[in-house]
Amino acid sequence: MGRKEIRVAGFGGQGIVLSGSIVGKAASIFDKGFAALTQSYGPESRGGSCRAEVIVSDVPIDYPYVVSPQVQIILSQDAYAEYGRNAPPETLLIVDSDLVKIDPSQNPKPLSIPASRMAQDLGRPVVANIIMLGFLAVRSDIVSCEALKKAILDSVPAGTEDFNMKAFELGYNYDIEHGSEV
Amino acid sequence: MGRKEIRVAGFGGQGIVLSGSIVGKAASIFDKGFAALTQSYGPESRGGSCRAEVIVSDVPIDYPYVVSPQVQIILSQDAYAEYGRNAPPETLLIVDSDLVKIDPSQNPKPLSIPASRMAQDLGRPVVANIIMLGFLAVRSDIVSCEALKKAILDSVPAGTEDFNMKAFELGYNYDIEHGSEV
Amino acid sequence: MTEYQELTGKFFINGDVACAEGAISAGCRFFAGYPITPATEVAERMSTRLPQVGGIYIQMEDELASMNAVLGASWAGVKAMTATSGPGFSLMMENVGLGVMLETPCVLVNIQRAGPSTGLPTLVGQQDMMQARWGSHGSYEIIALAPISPQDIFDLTITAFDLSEKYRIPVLIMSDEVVGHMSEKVVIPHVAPESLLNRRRPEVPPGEYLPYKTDVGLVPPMAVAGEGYRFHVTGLTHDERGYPVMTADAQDRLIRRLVDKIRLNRDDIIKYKETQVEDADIIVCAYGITTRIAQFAVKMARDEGIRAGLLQLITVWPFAEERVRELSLQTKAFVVPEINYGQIVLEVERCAGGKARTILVPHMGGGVHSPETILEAIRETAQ
Amino acid sequence: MTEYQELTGKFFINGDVACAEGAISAGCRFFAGYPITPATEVAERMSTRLPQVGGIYIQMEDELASMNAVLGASWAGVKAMTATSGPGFSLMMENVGLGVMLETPCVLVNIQRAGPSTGLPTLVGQQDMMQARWGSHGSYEIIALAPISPQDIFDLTITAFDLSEKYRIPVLIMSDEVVGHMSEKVVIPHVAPESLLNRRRPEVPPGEYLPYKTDVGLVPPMAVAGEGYRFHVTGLTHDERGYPVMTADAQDRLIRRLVDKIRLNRDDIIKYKETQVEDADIIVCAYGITTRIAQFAVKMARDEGIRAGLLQLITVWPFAEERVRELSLQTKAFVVPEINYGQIVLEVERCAGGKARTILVPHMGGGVHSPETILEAIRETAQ
Amino acid sequence: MKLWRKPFDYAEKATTSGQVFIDEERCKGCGYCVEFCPREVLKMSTELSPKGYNLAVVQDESKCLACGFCEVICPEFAIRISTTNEK
Amino acid sequence: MKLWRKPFDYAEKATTSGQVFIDEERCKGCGYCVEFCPREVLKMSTELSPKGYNLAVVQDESKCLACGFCEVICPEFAIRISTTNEK
Amino acid sequence: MIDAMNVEEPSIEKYLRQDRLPHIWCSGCGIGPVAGCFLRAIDREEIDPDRIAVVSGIGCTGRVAGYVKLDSFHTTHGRAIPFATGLILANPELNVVVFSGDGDLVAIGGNHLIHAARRNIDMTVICVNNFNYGMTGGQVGPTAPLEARTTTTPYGNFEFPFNLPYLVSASGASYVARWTVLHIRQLEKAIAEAMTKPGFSFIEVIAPCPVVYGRMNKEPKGLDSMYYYQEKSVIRNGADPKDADLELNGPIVVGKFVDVQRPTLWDHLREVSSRAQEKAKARAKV
Amino acid sequence: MIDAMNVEEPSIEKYLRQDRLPHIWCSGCGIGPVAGCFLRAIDREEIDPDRIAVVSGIGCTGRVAGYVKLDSFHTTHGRAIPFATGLILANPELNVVVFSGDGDLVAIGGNHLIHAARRNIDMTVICVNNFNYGMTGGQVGPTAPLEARTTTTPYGNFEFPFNLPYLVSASGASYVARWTVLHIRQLEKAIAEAMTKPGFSFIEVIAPCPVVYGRMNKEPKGLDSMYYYQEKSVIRNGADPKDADLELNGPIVVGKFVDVQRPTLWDHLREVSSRAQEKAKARAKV
Ligand SMILES: Cc1ncc(C[n+]2csc(CCOP(=O)(O)OP(=O)(O)O)c2C)c(N)n1
Ligand SMILES: Cc1ncc(C[n+]2csc(CCOP(=O)(O)OP(=O)(O)O)c2C)c(N)n1
Ligand code: SF4
Ligand code: SF4
Ligand code: SF4
Ligand code: SF4
Ligand code: SF4
Ligand code: SF4
Ligand SMILES: [Mg+2]
Ligand SMILES: [Mg+2]
Repeated sequence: MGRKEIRVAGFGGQGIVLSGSIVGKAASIFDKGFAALTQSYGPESRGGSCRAEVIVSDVPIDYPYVVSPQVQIILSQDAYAEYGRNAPPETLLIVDSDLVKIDPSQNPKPLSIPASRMAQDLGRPVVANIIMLGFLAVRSDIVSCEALKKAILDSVPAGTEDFNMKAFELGYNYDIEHGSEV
Repeated sequence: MGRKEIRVAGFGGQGIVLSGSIVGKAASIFDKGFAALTQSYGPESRGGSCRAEVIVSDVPIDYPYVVSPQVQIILSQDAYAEYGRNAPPETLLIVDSDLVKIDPSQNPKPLSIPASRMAQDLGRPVVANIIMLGFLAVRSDIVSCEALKKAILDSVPAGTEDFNMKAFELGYNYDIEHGSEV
Repeated sequence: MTEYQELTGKFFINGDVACAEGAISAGCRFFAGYPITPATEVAERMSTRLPQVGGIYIQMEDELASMNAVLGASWAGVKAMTATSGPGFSLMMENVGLGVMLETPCVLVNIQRAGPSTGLPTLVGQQDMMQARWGSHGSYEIIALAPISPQDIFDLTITAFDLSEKYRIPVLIMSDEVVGHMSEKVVIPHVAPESLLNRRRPEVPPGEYLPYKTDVGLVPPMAVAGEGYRFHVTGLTHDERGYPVMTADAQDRLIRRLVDKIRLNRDDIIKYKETQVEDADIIVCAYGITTRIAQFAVKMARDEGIRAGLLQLITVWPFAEERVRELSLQTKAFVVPEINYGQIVLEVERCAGGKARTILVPHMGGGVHSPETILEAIRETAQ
Repeated sequence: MTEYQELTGKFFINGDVACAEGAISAGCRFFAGYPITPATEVAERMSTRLPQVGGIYIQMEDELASMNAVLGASWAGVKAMTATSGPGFSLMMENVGLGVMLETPCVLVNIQRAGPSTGLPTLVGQQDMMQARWGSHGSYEIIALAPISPQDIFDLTITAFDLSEKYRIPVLIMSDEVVGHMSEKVVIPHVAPESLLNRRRPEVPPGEYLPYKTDVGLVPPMAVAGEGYRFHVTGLTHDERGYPVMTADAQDRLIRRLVDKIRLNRDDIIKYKETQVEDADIIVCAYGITTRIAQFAVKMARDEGIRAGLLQLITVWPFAEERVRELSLQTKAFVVPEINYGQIVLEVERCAGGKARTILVPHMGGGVHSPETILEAIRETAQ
Repeated sequence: MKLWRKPFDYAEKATTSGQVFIDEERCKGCGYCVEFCPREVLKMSTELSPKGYNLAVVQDESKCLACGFCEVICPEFAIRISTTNEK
Repeated sequence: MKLWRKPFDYAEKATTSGQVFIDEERCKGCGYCVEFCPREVLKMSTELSPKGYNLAVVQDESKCLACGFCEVICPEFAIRISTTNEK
Repeated sequence: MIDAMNVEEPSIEKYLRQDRLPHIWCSGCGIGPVAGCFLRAIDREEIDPDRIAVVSGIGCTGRVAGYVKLDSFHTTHGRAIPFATGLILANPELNVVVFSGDGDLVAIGGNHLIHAARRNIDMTVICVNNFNYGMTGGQVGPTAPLEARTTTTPYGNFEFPFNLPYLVSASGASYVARWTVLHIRQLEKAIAEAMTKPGFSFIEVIAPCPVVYGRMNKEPKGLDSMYYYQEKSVIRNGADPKDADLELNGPIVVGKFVDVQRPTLWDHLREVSSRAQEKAKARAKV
Repeated sequence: MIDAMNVEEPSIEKYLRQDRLPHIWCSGCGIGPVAGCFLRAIDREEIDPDRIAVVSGIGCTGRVAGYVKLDSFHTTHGRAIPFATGLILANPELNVVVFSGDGDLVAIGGNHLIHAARRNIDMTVICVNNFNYGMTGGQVGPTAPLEARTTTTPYGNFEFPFNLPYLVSASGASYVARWTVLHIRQLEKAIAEAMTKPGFSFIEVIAPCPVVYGRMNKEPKGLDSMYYYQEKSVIRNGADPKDADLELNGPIVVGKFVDVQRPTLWDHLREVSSRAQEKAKARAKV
C-alpha cells in the first residue's frame, strides 16, 4: 500500500494526540503494518495549537512527518487556515463543522461533521475525537474499521468502552443519517 | 644575578607561606627584581605538609618552581627527609633544630637555629618564621636585609611591627650570640 | 519486594515510554527524577510501573538530588536510572562526575530539546551532544548512545544498562524530543535475566577487598552497601583502597585508568551502522532522529545517481574515531546534519584529518531538517 | 554608595587577589560567590574590598544562586562577577546558559583544580577547558581567556569585563590553581573609567525600545531594571520584543545571532601571542600556566638547535582556528601540553587538518609538566 | 418627596450601578464571574466560541451593583466594570 | 577489718580505678582531657612533639576514677582507659 | 467571606502587555486572578511602576513575568529568588517581586527560598500553590497533600507536604500570609502590605489548576476548587503557622500569620559598608 | 553538666580505620569527639555495623566518612542527603547516617535537608555546626551569628543565621536535638536514639573550629570554646525550637526538642507498593 499520511490539527484539549495514537495503533498493531505518530504542541496545557501526524506504511518509516497528506482532520479555524484552506485537492479533508468556517470558494468542499456538538449532546464532550474516527473509518481505507475499533478499545480508560463504541458508531453512521455530501 | 631559588618546607601553621611571601616581596618590590612564590599544601588546615618555593631573578620568570635551590629552610622531620637529607652540597640548608633531627653523617652539616623555641620563649610562637628570616638575612644575599625588613613591616598585622622587628634581630644576631657553626 | 511482572508483546508507544520499559526489562528497579519536558513521560511511566515490579520511583526536589539518589541506589546494589532534558542535564553534570569517579553503574537519559537555557521546551534539539562528553569538570571519558526510534530506545536502554554495569560508569542515552514523543510499534520481548550484564562482585572476603583494585582488566569488582565489606569511597583522588591521596602520582594512576577503561575497550563499546558506504563518494554521518531524515535524503540522492552513503553513530561517545579515519580515506566528503550549530561535526572533521571534506548541515532546533536540505547539501558536495 | 577608593602601585600578590583587584579596576561593583579552593581568595579579597569602594559582596547559599545573583545584578546595571573552581563551575553551567540567552554581561572566573569530581582540591588542573565551551546545554558560543600570571590575570580580568560589556555575554576567565595561588609582582595602574567599555544603552524612549532589536552590529543595546523601559526578557526562545516565540523560525533567527555575534567578531575577540614561530618546525601550543613551562622548554629546545616556537592562546574560546590553520601550513607539527588528558589539542588537531602533525603532552593534574617532559616531546617530534 | 418610591434596600442603597464589559477574545468560560456575582447579572452562554469555550454573557445589567467582584476574580482580565453615578 | 583504712569518699567509693594510655602518635595537645578530667590525673607536657604540639601526659594515675571522660572527649581517639577491678 | 462592597476597581490594563493576551493559562486557572491582585496592589499603593522588577522562574505561574508591563525577568526553573537577590542588592531602589509556582519556589528553588527568608532580604515572594507542576503536566509537587493523585503518584502521593507558612517563618520571613484565590480582596491587600513592607515577605496563594491537578483530584473545573475554598477555608489571622498544615479535603487555614519588624539585609549592609569605608580611610595594606 | 560517673567505655578502635589515623583535623577541632560519640552509640545499641552506611558531603566534617570502618561514602558538597536517600530507598535494611558540616548540609545542601525532613525519610543526620566553612579556610556560613568575623565577613557578619532545630522541625523531622561537643554523654545518647528511631532525625552539634572560626572570634583554642559552652549552655529538653536562636556570645539552648511518631516514607511506600501490585494483577493496558 506504500506510504500514507494523516494529519489531525486543532487545539490542545481536543484529544488530537489520542486520535493519532489510535490510528497508529490500529495500523501497526492490529493491521500489522508500520506507523509513526509525531505530535507538536505549544506551552499551553489547553487551547494552544496542537497537531498530530501519522504515517502508515507497509515498510519501516524513515521520515516520520507528513509530506503530502492523504487525510487531514481539521478541528480549529487556525488549523484550517494553516493546513485546510489550501490543501491539495487529492487530500481528503474532514472538518468539525462547528469549529471551522469553511471558505465557500474551496473546491472540492471539505467533508464536515459536527463532532464536538454531537459529543456534547451525548453529554460526553471528550468523545468528539472518537466520533471523528468513526466518520473517518467510512471515508478512508488507511486503517481497517476492525483495527480502529480494537485500537479504541485498547486505548480508552477501562469502563468507558461501551460509550466510546457508541460514539464511534455515531460517527460511522453519520453519513447514512445525514446524507453524504460527496 | 640570574635565577636564585629558595624553598621553605615544613607543616601547616608554621607561617611558611608568609615567609615565602616576605622573601618574594623583598626581592620584587623592595629590591626591584622579579620573584615568583608558589606553594603547595594538603587538605589539612594545620599539621599537613606545606611547602613554599620562591624564585628570585633579575629577568621575568618562566618556570616558577625550584629546579635546584640555593637555599632551603627545613622545618619538619618529614621535610628534612624529603628535601634536606640529600640536598646537594652547594645548597644552603637551614633547619629548626628543635623540629629536625639531623643525620649526623650529613656533610656539609646544615645550619641550625631553634627558631620555634626562641619564639615560644618570647611568648609569641607565631614569630618563629620571622626569626628564621633574620637568620637567613645573615647567611644569604638573595635579598637585601633592608628589603627583607621592609617586606616584613609591610606584611605583618598593624601593631605587631616592633615585635616582629625584634624577632628578626634575634635571628639576625643568633650567630653572634651562639657562635657560628660555619 | 515482589516478583517481576513481565510485560511482553507489541505496543504502540512513544519513545519515552519505550525507554522506561527498556529500563524495566534491563532490571532497573530504581528511578529518581524531576519532571521536565520532553522527558517527563519516562518518569510518569516509571511511577506507574516500578511499584508494580517491586521497584522504587521517587520524584526528588531537583535534578541534583535525582542524580545523587541514583548513585546512592546503585551503591545499594540496585540498577538505577534518571531521565531529564537540557536544563536538568546541566544541573546533573557535577554529579555525573561523581558517578565517574566512584565508578557507579547507572543510566542517565537526556531527551533533548532546543536550547540554550529554557529555549524551546517542547521542540527538538541535538544540542547537548558535546555537553554529554564535556559537561562535567575534570578529565574523564563517558559512554553515550543515540537512539532513532521507540524500538531503538527500548533496545539501547538495555544496552546502556549492560555497558554501565560492565564498565562501572554512568551511561548516557542522548535521545531527542522527536524520538521521545513519537509513537511507533515497539516489540517488548522476554528478556532473560541471564542475558543481562551485571557488575562483577568481589570474590574475596571483606578483609581482603580493596574497592579500586583491579584484578582482570581495568574495571574493579564492586561491593555494595550492607554486605559487610565496610568499604570507603570518595570523590577525591584515591588509591586502590578508596582512600584519598592528594598527589599527582595518585591522580595519574587513577585518571589514566578511568579514561583507559573506556578508551581501550572502545571496540567493544562503539557501535555504528553503515548503509551503502562501500562505494560512497559522500557519506552522511548522523545520529538520533536525524539519521532517519538522512536515510531518506540518501535514498533520494541515490535516485539521482549520487553515490551517497550513511554512517549512523549508535555510540556517539566514545567517538568512532578509527572508523571515520578509515572512511575518510575512501570517500570524498562527509556531510553531517545536526540539530545544532555544529558539534559532532567537529569530531568528524578532526578525524577526517583533511583527507575528506567535512560539511556541516546545521539546524538550530525546533524541528528536524527537511530531507531536501540534506539532499541539497549532498548535491552541492557532490559537485 | 561612595567614591571609588583607588588602589594603585606595585604589590606582591597572588593571582586570586590580582583577579579581584582587576575586577575592581574594571568597575566591578558586585560579587556573589561561594567559597571553593583554590578560588576562595578571590571572594575573600572581594569581601574586603567591595564594601570599601561602595560595592556589594554577598556569599550565596551555593554556586547556582551565585551565578543567578550575578545575572540579576548585571540587569540592575552593575558590573558583576563570580569566581569558582571545577565543582562549582559545573553547578553554574545551567545559568551560564541563561546569561547567554538573556545576553547578560558578567564575568565568571574558574581557578581550575584537578578533577573529575572533588579530585585534588588544592592542586592544579586545566581540565575544564572543553566544559568552558560546551558545559551548558544548547547551541551557543562563549568567550574564555587564560591568564599566565598574577599580572596577566589582573589585566585579563579588565579585558574580560570589556568583552562582556561589548558583546553582552558572560566571559570566562579560565585560570588555574598555580596562577591563582602563586604570588608575583603586580602593577596596578590607574585605570581611567573612560578607558573601560560599557554596554551600549538604548537611545530610544521606553515606548520604542525592543530589548533584542539590533541596530548596528549584532549586539542590541541594553536597558536595565528601574529605568522605566519596562522590558521583558526570558530564557525561552524569543523575538526582538523579548517575547517567547515557540517556533523553529524564531529559534533560527535568535540562535544564529547569538552565535554569530561571537563568530563574526572573532578577529576582535581572539588574542594570542607568538614567540619564534616564523621559522619553527615545531610549534608548542599552550595556554595558562603551561605556557610558562612551555616557554622554558622551547628555550631549551632552541639551545639544542631545534627550531621550536610557541603559540600562546590568550583567548581560548573562540578558538584561534584561522591562525592554527595558517600555521599548520608552515610548520611540521604542533606539540600541545595540557594539564588534562587531551582537550584543546582536539581543536588544534582539527584545525591542523592533517597538514601538520599534532602531539598531545598530557598531564593528569596535581602539578605542572616538568619542562623536560615538554622538551622530550619536542625532541621526539623533531626527529 | 421621592422616598416612598425607593424603598429601603440595603444592597441598592449602598451601591452605585455598573456597566459590564466582557471581552470575548479573552473570556475562556471558567464561570467564576457568573457564579460569584452577588446579583446574578451574568450567565454562561450555550454557544461555543471558536476555541470551544462557552463564554460568559450579561443577562441583566440593571441588577449590577458595580461591586467589581467579577472583574477581580476573572482569570482572563476579561471583565471591566464601569460605574454609573446612580441608578 | 579494713574499713578504717579506706575512709568514706564519694568519688572513690562510686568508682573503680583506671589505667590511662595516651597514644603519642595521635595526641595533638588540645588539652581537653587535662582540663576536664575530674581528678587532675593528666597534665600538658612542656616538650614539643615532632609536629610542634605539647602533648598530654599522665601526672598521677592513681587518682584516676576510670570515669572515661577523657577518652570520650579526646578529639584524636588518643586515650584508652582500662579499668582495674578495685583500688 | 466574599467582600462585595468595594466600588470602582482601578483598571489594570495599563500594567498588562495587552499584545500578549489572551494568556496561555487554562480556563479556570487560578494564576490570572493572583496576577490581577498584584497589579491592583501596585495601583492601590501608588508604587512607581518604573521601579518594580518582577522575577519569575519557570512554570505556568512563571509566565506572569511575561504579561505584566513592568521590568520583568523570566529566568530559569528555581532561580527567581537568587536572580532577584542580585537585582535588589545592586539597586536597592527597586521594588522586587518574585512571582512563581510551588514547584519552582519550593521544590527546585527551596534552598533559595529559605536563605532569602533567613537574610530578610527586601523582596516580596508570591507563591501560587496549585499543589503540582502545572506546566509539565501535573506531576506531584512538594506541597501536594498526602494521597493526592498526580501523573507521578498514580497510587496516591506518599510524601508529606510542606507547610509553607511554617517553613518560611522558621527561616526568618518578616511577613507571611496565606490566602486562596477566592479571597481576592484580602489577597490584594496582603500583596499591597507585603510590597510596602521592608524585609522578606511571603504570600502563599492556594489556586486551582483544574486541567491537571484538579482533573485527577475531583476538582475538574476551577469552580469545583472555588467551592472547596469557600466551604473549607478558615480565616485565622495571627495563627501560629505551625497549625496551618493542609490535608487532602481538609480545612484551609488562611490569614496573615506573621508581620514582624526585623532589620533587613540592607539595614545590615549599610552598616557594614560604613564600617568598611572608615577602615579604608586608613589605607589597607595589601 | 559533665557526667563523669560512667565506667568502662567500649573501645571504638574496631570501628576506626586505624591505618588512616592520625586524622587531618586540627588540634582542638570538635569533629573528632562527635565521630567518637557516633561510634560508641553503635556499640551501645548493638547496631549491626555491616548494615550501617555513612554518607558525608565535602568539608572537614565530611571527612568523617573516611575514618569510620563502615560502608562509607564521601560524596560531593551538599549532596550527602540525596545520595543517602538513594541508598535507603534501594535497601531499607540499611541504617543510614549522614554526617556532615553546617555549610554542606545547610548552605549548598539546604534544599535536600528540608525535603528529606518533609518526607520523614529514615535516616539520621548529624550536623557539626562550627559556624563556618572550616575546610575552605573559615568563610561565613548560614549558621554564623550576626556580627561574627570570618574571612568573608571582615566587617562582621551581616546576615541572620538559621535556627536549625526550628528549620528542621518546621520541615517535618521526627527527632530534633542540639548539643555541644562538651555534652558528650547526652550527644552519644541522642545519636543512639536517633539511629534507632524510624523517620528523619536531626542532631545539631555545636563544635569548636579553633583554627579558623575560633581564631577570628576570640576562641583561638578549642578549650576557649569549651569554656564558652560550659558557661552559656542551657539544657531545655522539650523546648520549642522556635526559642532556640543562637547569638554571638549569647546562651546556647541545648536539649532534645522534638521526638514524635509520624509514619515514615517507607511506611507510605509499602502501602503504595501493595496498591500498585493489586492493580497490576488486573494487567494494565499500555
Ligand atoms: C532545571 C529544570 N528542571 C525542570 C524543568 C521543567 N519544569 C518546567 S516548569 C516545572 C514545574 C512547574 O511547577 P510550578 O512551579 O508549581 O508551576 P505551575 O506550572 O504549577 O504554576 C518544571 C519541573 C525546567 N524547566 N528546568
Ligand atoms: C560544589 C562545591 N562548592 C564548593 C566546594 C568547596 N567546599 C569544600 S568544603 C566547603 C564548606 C565546608 O563547610 P562545612 O560543611 O561547614 O564543613 P566544615 O569544614 O566546617 O566541617 C566548601 C564550600 C566544593 N567542594 N564543592
Ligand atoms: S460588578 Fe458585581 S454585581 Fe456587577 S456583574 Fe460584576 S459581580 Fe455582578
Ligand atoms: S470569569 Fe472571566 S473568563 Fe471566566 S467566564 Fe467570566 S469573563 Fe469568562
Ligand atoms: S584530649 Fe586527646 S588530643 Fe587533646 S590533649 Fe588529651 S590526649 Fe591529646
Ligand atoms: S578516666 Fe576520668 S579520672 Fe581517669 S584520667 Fe580520664 S577523665 Fe581523669
Ligand atoms: S496547567 Fe494548571 S496551572 Fe497551568 S495554566 Fe493550566 S490550570 Fe493553570
Ligand atoms: S579547620 Fe576547623 S573544622 Fe576544620 S579541622 Fe580545623 S578546627 Fe576542625
Ligand atoms: Mg504549581
Ligand atoms: Mg562548618
